[in-house]
Amino acid sequence: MAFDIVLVLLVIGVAVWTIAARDTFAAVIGFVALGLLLTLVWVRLAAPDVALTESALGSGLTGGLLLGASARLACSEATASDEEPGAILQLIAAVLCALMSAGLVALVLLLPQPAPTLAPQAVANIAATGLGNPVTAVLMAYRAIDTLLEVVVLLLALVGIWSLAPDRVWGGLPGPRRHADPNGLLTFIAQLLVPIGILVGIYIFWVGSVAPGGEFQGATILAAMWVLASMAGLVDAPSVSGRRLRLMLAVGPAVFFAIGLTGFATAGAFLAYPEAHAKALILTIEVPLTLSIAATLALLVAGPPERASGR
Amino acid sequence: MADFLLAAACFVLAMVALGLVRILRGPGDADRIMAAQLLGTGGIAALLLLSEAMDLRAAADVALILALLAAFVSVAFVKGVTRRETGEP
Amino acid sequence: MTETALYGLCAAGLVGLGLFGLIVQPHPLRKILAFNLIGSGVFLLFGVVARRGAAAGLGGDPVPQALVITGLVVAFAATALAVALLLRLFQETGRTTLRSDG
Amino acid sequence: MSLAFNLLTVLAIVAGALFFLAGTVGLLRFPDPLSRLHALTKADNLGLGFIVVGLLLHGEGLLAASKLICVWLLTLLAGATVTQLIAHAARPSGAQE
Amino acid sequence: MPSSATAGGFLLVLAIVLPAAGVLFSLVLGGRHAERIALGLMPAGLTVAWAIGATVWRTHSALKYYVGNWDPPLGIAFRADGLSAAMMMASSLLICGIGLFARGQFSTRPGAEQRAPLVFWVLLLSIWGALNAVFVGSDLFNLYVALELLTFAAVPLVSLDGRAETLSAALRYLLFALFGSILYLLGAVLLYGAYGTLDTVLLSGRIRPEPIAWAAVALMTTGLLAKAALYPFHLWLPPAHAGAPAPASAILSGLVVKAPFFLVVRLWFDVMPRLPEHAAAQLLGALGATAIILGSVVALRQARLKLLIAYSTVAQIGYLFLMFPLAVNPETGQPWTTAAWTGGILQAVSHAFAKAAMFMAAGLIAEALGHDRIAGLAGIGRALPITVFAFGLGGMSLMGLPPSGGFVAKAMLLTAAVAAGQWWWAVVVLAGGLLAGGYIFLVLARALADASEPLPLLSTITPGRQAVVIALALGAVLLGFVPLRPLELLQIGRPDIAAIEGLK
Repeated sequence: MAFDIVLVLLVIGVAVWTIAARDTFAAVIGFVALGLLLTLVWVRLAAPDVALTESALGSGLTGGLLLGASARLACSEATASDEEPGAILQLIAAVLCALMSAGLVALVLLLPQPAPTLAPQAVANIAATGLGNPVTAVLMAYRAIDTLLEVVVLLLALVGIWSLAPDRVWGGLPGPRRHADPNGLLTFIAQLLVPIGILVGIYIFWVGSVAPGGEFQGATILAAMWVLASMAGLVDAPSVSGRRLRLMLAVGPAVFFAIGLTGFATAGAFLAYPEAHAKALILTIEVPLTLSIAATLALLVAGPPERASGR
Repeated sequence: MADFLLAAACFVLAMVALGLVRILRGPGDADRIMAAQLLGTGGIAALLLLSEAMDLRAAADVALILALLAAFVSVAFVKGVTRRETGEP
Repeated sequence: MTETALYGLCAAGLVGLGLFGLIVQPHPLRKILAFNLIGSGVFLLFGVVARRGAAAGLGGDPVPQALVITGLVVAFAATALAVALLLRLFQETGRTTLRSDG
Repeated sequence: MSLAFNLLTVLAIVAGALFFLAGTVGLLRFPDPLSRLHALTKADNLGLGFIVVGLLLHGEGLLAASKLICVWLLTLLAGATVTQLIAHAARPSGAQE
Repeated sequence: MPSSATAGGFLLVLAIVLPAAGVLFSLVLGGRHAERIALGLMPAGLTVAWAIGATVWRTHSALKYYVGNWDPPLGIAFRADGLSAAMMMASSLLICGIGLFARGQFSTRPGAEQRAPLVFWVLLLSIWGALNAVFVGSDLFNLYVALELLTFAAVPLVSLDGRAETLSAALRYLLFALFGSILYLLGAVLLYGAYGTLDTVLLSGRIRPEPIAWAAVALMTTGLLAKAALYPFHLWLPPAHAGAPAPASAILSGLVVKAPFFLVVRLWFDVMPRLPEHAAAQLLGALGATAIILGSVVALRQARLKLLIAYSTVAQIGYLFLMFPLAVNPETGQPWTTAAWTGGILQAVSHAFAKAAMFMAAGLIAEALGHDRIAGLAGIGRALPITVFAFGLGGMSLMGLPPSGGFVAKAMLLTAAVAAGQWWWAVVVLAGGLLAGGYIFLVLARALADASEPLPLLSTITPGRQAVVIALALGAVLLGFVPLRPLELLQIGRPDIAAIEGLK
């Protein structure tokens, strides 16, 4: 309990810092620290799957994205601070938000006891999916349509980001060009970390069917490693209209849809798996899905095309 | 034993929290990231201790990812700082 | 006070703080950060709900846990899109203000 | 036997915690960024190291043990190299003080 | 186990899968194929939507489908009642119309892949799929994902031409939409915490009038209002809808803002029919009334045609929410509740047709003139008579003049207001009609005036595109001739309030 109290105080303290810091860059650092603390919270809440996602995505990849953005926006700080609302307005907002928080606390205390839960049902049906991790069973079987639509959401966000490119660089490469310094420290770190990271990513994905882990967490790590390699200049971003890249982005959801549709014939419903082959089918979906998600996440961080392709 | 491990995790976290004051005081971005890195290491230590105390094996995997991603974020940070200072767009 | 109630409190605090930031901070990047803070609070609350539903040998209800994972991924996509829009706006105008001129 | 191991575990973890204490104090008290960086590396390397050693003595299973060592090596490696990068980056901002 | 779904339930899956598959294929094949794929899928999507409507009408019950054969609460159900079917049929017609119209602007030319056409066709299909997912969704979290899908498809449409002001409008739209989604999600989380399910049908059976349910519904409603741009969350809408290219504006104003409204209706009438909150319903009505007056007055003062139409959307969204104080009623069996409810939905559909036609007409006018300043419209009535006529027909529906869908909708709201003794809403409906008449007249008077000198037209407008515009405008008018019997479709599959009352 003492641990939890310290943790909660820390979370709130860092959150206050994130909101109140004068400097945007400092606020972003606060946000990254918050992600790390929330990872601990998720472990305390017995949700290791979420802890994995939070550490990789919530803190890691989002942190990298926001750090890069705030560095690029550094000189815009002064113009925005003129628009800060007056003290009275701030006070009213503070009171309103405090009331909102207080109301939520009251509602949390009002939650029924014993709490309603789907855990027994999730466990009772897990044999039919052939999986050992109930969270993966929810994501890939019970609520597979959510996951499927979510991957489409990711793709759409990517299309949205690409759509911001100026017309003349369409088909070009995202982000500024970076050159590797062969003797540089960054190159060294990247060369060392990337292979390890790829191994860890594959391991986290693979273990997901029986233990905490899975395609999203694994894909996030793979994406982070790609971003790291591109920051170090080891790899360059692909052209956004390359056929191979597009295939890589679409293959995961496409296989997911295809196997879902065969469910009509083999198991009587969309996204149903015949019990004997459930696990094999789910793995068949997950491998390309991980690849597609990793590519999408990495390109989401890379941003819209900014320069014409060299070819 | 579990109580001891939990207490140790608590202590490490509290130490790290004190280190966070550095984030508040700054003055440079480098100090802030140092504090954040201390927080990272402390968080990983706390996670490992928790994993043992709560008997939650997967928490070690979480620590593994944190260690990996902490390095990633630090690189992003250093890139950001150099860009801020040189004024490169 | 139980553990879950404590974390529920934490979640409520995050939502309130994020909401405050969203209203008060003029810089869009700070608004994006604030939105992420609200998101973290909401997900944490879902985690509390999951933890309260521990049963059948599981430490928590897996359904909300899985939904939080989905939610985190969607929130990341939203952040990436918002950041890209903001950077593009900055490139185009050199400003990051959202105030319209009419 | 297991009592001895337990004792060693406790000792190692306490030692690790103390290094974290030292690192934090250093980060707070040292005047310039580079010596603060020095304090930080101590906590990084040794604090986590002792805790890992303590848990190795306590834990069981080869996979778990190798994971622990992996975590430690990763932080060591990432920490050390990133510290170098920060030291480069810290110089200009340190000069401004 | 397949017995858990109703016959024809697979149509609901197809309504989502077809557009989504189109998106994937367009991305992979890229270039010129995106347009062909989108246009090729249109007849199929239209058929699916109307087949769903026909099945609901024939079987007189809601279509149901359990995805993966997992029943709620563990699994996710799709469900289409008469209301969903009506919305799907209407949106399929509109999407097809907009798609045909957009060929003039976003047709892909041979050669290297171009940005705007690819993005437009991919997003058009995505919006279609997302709307269908919203209309058939029956799980609160699945609906959240569908709403995000809609947001991510809609926002880039706003900034498609890349001008700075559209970028800022898109960013503002995105921030409002994200704020809305997160509040919606917060409400859903509370409901799951209290009742252990996210399925709307199961929830309607479990939900009780207690603080946590009220708070959850209030949060979700607020979030959805932010997405629907109801006053006081309307600020993002005019720059976003006016800045987008014409076909995109038509989708955004006609369809996208209707999805959150649809969910508010679902929430208030289907999920929580047992939590009638008079005061809350009156508040929604009051916000709607403010939107009507404010939006119309500001529209009157606009100098640019597209901004005028966008502000008129703010006002017309207000009408949608007048149905709440009139149709949410604790005493069952009041005759006016059905009239108000039907009027509200009919307003949503007829506004969709009318507004899409008006935005596209404005787009054609801007294309021909090179600007859309109202002061410079003189002579356009002679140059593009069909387009201006279509604009006028759409305006007629907005004003609520007979014969038009808008007239029937507003008349139903008016009758319900009078019958319920809540005359103040009737006053607002009439005032809103007069103000709408004002701003439509303003535009038409300019457009029909004779130009002092011959109008220089920048480009010729093909008759085909004008035909699409007039067809949609006629759609809005024809809705006024629909005899009341097909409106019964809207009632199919609604929870029988009397039966639920009996459970109490």
